[in-house]
Amino acid sequence: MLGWIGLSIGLLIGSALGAAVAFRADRSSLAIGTAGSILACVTGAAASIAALVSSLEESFLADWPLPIGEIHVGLDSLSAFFLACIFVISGLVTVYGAGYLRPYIGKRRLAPALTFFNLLVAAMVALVIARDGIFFLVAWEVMSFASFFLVTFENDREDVRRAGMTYLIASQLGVAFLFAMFALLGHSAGSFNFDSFAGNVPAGGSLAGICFLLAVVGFGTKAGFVPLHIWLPDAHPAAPSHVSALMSGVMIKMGIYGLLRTLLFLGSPPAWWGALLVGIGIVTGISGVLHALTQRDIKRLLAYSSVENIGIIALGLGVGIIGQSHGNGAVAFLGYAGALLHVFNHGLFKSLLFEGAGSVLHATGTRNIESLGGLYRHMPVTGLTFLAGSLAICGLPLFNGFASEWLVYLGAFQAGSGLPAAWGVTAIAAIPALALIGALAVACFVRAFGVVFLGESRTEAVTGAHEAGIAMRLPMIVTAVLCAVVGIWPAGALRLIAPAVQMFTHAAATTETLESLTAITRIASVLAGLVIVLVLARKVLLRGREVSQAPTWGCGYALPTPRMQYSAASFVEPLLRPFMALIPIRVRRDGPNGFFPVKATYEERLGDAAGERVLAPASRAFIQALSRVRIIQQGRIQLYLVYIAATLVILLVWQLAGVTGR
Amino acid sequence: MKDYADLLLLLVAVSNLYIVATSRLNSCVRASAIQGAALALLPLVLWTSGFNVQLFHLAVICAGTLAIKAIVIPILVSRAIREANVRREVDPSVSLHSSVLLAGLLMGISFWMSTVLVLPRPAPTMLLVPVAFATLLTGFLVLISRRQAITHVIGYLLIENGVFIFGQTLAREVPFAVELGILLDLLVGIFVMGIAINHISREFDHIDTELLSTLKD
Amino acid sequence: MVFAVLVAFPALLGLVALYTRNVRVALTLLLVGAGMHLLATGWLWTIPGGLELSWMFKLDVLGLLFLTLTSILFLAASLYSIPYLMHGTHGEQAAPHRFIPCLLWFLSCMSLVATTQHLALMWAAVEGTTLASAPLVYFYRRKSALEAAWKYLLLCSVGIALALLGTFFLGIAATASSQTHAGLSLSSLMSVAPTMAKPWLKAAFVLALVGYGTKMGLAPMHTWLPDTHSQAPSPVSALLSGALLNCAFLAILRFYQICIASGDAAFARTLLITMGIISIAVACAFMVRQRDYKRLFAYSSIENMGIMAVGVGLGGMAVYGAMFHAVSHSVCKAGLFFVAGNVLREFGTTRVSEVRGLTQRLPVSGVLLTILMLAIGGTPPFGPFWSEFIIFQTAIGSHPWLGIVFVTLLAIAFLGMGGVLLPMLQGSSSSPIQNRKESTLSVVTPLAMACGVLALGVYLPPVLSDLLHRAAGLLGG
Amino acid sequence: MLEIVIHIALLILFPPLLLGLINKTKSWFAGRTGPPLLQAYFDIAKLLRKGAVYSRTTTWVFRAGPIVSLGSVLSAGLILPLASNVAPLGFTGDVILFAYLLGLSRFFTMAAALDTGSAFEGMGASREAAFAVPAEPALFLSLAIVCIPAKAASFQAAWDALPWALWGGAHPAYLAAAIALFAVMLAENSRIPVDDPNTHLELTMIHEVMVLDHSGPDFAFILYGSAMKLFIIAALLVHVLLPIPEHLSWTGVILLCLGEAALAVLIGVVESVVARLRLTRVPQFLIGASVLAGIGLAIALYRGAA
Repeated sequence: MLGWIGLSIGLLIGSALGAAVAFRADRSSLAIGTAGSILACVTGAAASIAALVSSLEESFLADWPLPIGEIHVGLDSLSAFFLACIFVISGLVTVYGAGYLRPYIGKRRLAPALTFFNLLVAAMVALVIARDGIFFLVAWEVMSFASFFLVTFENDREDVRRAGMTYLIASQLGVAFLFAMFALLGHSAGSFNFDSFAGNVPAGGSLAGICFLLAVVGFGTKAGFVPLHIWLPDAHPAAPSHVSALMSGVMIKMGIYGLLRTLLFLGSPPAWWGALLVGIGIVTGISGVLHALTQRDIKRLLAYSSVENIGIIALGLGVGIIGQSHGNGAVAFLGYAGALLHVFNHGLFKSLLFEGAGSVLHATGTRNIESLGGLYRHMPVTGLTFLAGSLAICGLPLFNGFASEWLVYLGAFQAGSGLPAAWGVTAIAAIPALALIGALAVACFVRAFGVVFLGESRTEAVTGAHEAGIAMRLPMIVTAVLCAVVGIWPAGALRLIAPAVQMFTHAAATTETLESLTAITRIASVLAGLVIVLVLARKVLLRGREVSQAPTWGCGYALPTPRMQYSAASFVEPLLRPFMALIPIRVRRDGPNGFFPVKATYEERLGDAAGERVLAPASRAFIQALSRVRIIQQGRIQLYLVYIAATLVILLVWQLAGVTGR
Repeated sequence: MKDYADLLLLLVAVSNLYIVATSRLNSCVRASAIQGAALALLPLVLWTSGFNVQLFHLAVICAGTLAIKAIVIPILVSRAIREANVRREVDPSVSLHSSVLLAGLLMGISFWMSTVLVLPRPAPTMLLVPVAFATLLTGFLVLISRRQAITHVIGYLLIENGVFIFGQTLAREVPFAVELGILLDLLVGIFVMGIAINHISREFDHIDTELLSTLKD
Repeated sequence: MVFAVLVAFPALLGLVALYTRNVRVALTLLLVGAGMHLLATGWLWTIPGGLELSWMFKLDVLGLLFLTLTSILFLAASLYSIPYLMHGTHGEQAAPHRFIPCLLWFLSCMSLVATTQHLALMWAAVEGTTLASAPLVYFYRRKSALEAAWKYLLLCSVGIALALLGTFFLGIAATASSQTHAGLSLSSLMSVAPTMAKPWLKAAFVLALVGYGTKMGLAPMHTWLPDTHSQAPSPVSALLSGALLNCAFLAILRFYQICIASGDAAFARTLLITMGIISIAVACAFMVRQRDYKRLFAYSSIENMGIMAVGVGLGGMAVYGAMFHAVSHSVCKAGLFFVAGNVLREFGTTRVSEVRGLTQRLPVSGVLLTILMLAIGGTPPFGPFWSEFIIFQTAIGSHPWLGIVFVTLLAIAFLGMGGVLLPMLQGSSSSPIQNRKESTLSVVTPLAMACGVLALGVYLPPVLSDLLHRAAGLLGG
Repeated sequence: MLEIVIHIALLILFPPLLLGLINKTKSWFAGRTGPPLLQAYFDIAKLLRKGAVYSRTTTWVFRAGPIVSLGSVLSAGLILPLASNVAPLGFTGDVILFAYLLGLSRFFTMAAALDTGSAFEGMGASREAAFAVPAEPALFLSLAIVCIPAKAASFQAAWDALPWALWGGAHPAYLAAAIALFAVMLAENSRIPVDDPNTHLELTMIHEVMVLDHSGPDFAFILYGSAMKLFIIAALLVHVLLPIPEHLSWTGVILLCLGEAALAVLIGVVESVVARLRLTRVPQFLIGASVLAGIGLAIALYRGAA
């Protein structure tokens, strides 16, 4: 199977180069890039799913003179699972991207978009099969920079440039921690080979602990743990929508993969790692969805909800680790399974939602949901798929989001009853957190879907809206169907990922979970049946009676206008009131003043807590400190001579003080 | 004959003080010329005091030093002064009195240093090391506390002289071709600096290096 | 013979060139000199164990390494400087007739530094490089260039004077041992090193570190470096950064060899690490929000010199890393200065704020600048990544805190550089795009450098890595 | 088989009666005769026989609202044990599905409200969301309280493991759970003090204002659905409070019915004697309930551990 994976990497890189070479002819580079990526994704998806089903292990060591490290790749269930995610979602997104980029032809060079897109996919694949620290880092960095150049694709826009810079800073500071981790491991193990790590790091020791913390920070930056998430909400709106879909759907999961891989070679984890992850998950999930509620830029909203879902994944991991550390196979299985399944699910519905946002952006030219509304009638397919995505991301039954959250819940419940109280409490903390997150998510996506697609159109931006092209519609439909399938038949999905989960815990707890999941299928079908019955019932009841159309009942008000609809901001206002302490708010108001006020304006901006209360002040202080250092270079040659003399004296005194004592 | 050597070294020290003390550029140059001459004689005196070197080597070094340090360089510098019509006064950023005091202090420091850093093999004369240090430090003092480019050249010259005196302690370790090379470097260095000073005086109508501080961050 | 080609021949060519008024003839002389030099160097590679000729010339792997770097960079620089001398210098008053001779003398002095092991002679050669390159800095006849040249001349001469003192101290330290006169040649000094007088040895190394360190650009003696690099014409900046700083570093390494031979190099290593870290830190402070892109590259050179110093100071595997870094940095930085030259010619300014939309105006140079920026920033899979990672790994193993500081500073430096360069590359330039074709010569040299730095990253030829290992072996690596 | 039939019969037939009971109680307090006990049945029947008016603004989402919400409440009722400890579709982890089915119904009700494009309905949806957020943790925490001792997240196991809850005095935790569930019940079914079902000013409505535009069968479904929602949450509470036998028996049915009726009366009493809270105070009320449930959970955990 590795051969096939290698082939698809080759295809990706080859098509990337091809697209780059053909940079003068946009159409051909678009064709080359898309074709190569689709081919590679089909090949890779087939290979990785086959590997996952047969849960085979492979490894290959290339003989190639690198200064350090070696090109060592391998394939196991975990890799196969993530490969499947990468290939499936990337393939769908590629098709969408082909449709999304078409209007740019002639307006802007397309080659970079395609080249870096394929490079990004290739880098992620290489990352997942890497079995050597250095090779891993190389792939990681290529991934970061490819995505950076994709984010700054429309770099003539100021906000895009700023977002790119934020992303660059975040990813580079993050990778510094990974450098530190691998350097430490490589130093203690004498080699950068993952297998040698596994052997040489005493499990649960201080070294393992330090490495775990480094990994949490380093990988967490990419995954978007709060407060390291700060780059996400800037980068996603800046990037072209299909890139946002890929980044949010797949790339940030590479952080999760890294964390899982680290857990594998750091040996059996102590319980506090799990507690830490549960804590991170709670903070990340809640603050992510809270900030999502405050956004009016639909892609920012989606980005924040990615942060939220990463939080859910972290909760799952935390519960799993706590279970694993207490040798409670069932809890461990449920936690890890929930996390992994949610990785896949979130990949599906988040890419779907970003694609939907992309087609809305295409149709109306705006990302501000306050100026949208009533889009459903113009773009039914987008609307329907977006609704499916919203239901899925809220974790509501019939769709895949529910299955994974259900697993995490179940794990937490079991942990509460099966573990010593101290750790039980930590695991159980996940339950109310998930409940709160779920309720907030429902509010958030009712708002998003309702304000964008339902009701009357708030501005004329919508009037000219048109449904997206087939190349964009098709992937959305397929993804939505996949969401529904996994949601209605979760047992199959679980059976597929079980081998990956069992790398962490050898739990036979699968069977009971599986039959519960089949029960879910049963109930889902009952629900679907009930709905159909009711629909028919209504048809029957209404037969022969007059069904009339009328304007919406305005409670007696004669002339309702679209601008009188509830706006997105007013929708969340009462909901956010209890949480306002957590969200920095900037108010700008002028007037009404004077006896005959002319006009008055009032504006509220809800910012990002971590960004505005922690990171921004820190960076400002840092720049200040640097500018204080700069006074040493002030141009006067006498001063420079003083530096030389002073250095000489200081060093001489320092070195000779000891020696000449005798 | 040792006391002759000490005499020469004393002369060097005095010339240091004089360079620091005087307010006139030309006298600075003259003092440096005298110092150069003294340095040129130094190896000879040391040789007569039984510090044995090959005669040829000795002669070449003495002649070369005399020629370059006592004659050519002073001429170069004074020509630079003439052509670049600079003010004839040094304008120190530290007042002359205090710079004299500083020079005295530096002298003291260098005596102390010579007691700290003892030569593994006894030097031909006790004064050699302290005077060498003093000359070096005085060079730095001139470089740092004077504003004109010319005085910078002189400061550099003083530093070189200090190093030269040290060189005397191991005259025989260095093949004289190298020693000549060193002298040559010094010469060319001063020469290039002179040219630079010319350019400077043409570009900025005088050579106060305070003006040479536009490049900064 | 070969040493004559390396040292004397360029000097002679320089003399000839001084008296030819015709630029083309001078150029041919320059290219001939560079080519011959490269050929001679290549021939030296074929000789297994080094080469010795009298007390004057002695070549070991260390010398060979730096000689090769010098030779390659010089050829690249002279190719790149052809357009400078042929099609005028975009309006600015310049002195081309001094340019080529000084360049050639510069080459001969640097070759002498690499090929001699007599410390005093090496000192003379290093001083020679200063004197030969000062006129090059003053190529453009502007006040700022003159100021830069003056600072360069004075600061480096003073520093070098200290280095000479250090050399003498070494001789004095050697006299402690026995009645035999050790002389100042490396081998003999190393033989008597164990019996040297420690205080003098230490003082000698400190003096050499400060003296040659001034020339190498270690903070806080680096002050001349940004001025000079920003004022000199780009090919000269490339040579200064890529070749000259290495030569100064080589001089320090010679002293370090003696310290190793003397048995306790611990103090020298501490000194190297200290100065290195200080240099990196200072450079970082100036790279963030830098307003002048040539100064930016200059500061990045300071940073990389610091990295090498730290690497050598750490010892062990890191020395190999430092040697590797010397190579990759030279190649990368030269390429960066070449590209900077193109940018300067296109936009006519070194101010970052006035350069926008570079990838639109100069597609090739823009892409090259991007690649080289990533490379010098230590991103895989380019050369500097490996060297920096090796050094970092050794650091985190032996002094964890040092490693943390090191990697943090590197990250800051890279981000500072990106923060300055990306706005130049991105966006759309304010002035209308005149799609001027980029001249081949001005693009092919940086392209070659970029390919080189990439090649170093993805495939390290065994012969080179073997040389690096041997060189590191000389430095206790 | 019989169990299932009885379960479904109870689920289908009982709910509207609760509304009647509540209204009777309230009118008794008010000293009126009030509407007949079966009024709710009559209303639903009448509505089912009417035609429908749909707003031009709306899409199919508007029409899906009542149906999906009723369907999901029904299926929630199918996984919740009523007269015994077993439910037709119960399984391990059904408690989670139960809560999320209620969430699904809420999602569609709100979406339908937003679909009308009317300010009032938007307002109603916004308030619904605002109150659901603090209510959700309370619900889950109380579910956790009853599930932890059972060592399984399923109703059946929970009810099996349930001691003679409050009466046995075994677990003060259950008291907390019961109170929290009662608060949740009031909030979820828009009862005083959270919402006033028979207010006549749209600006003060919450649930009612969301469904303003529905008419005919759709509105019937909505009425029926909300009654059923009340019924199932009450059933949950009854199971916590009363010792319902494990297997189907008349005592179980009777206990359930009595319990439901008692709760309905209790609600009526509350609605008659308690004033409605200011909208801004409602979240505090529910957060209080969550905190209470959290304390209860802690107690349950440490009792379980000890």
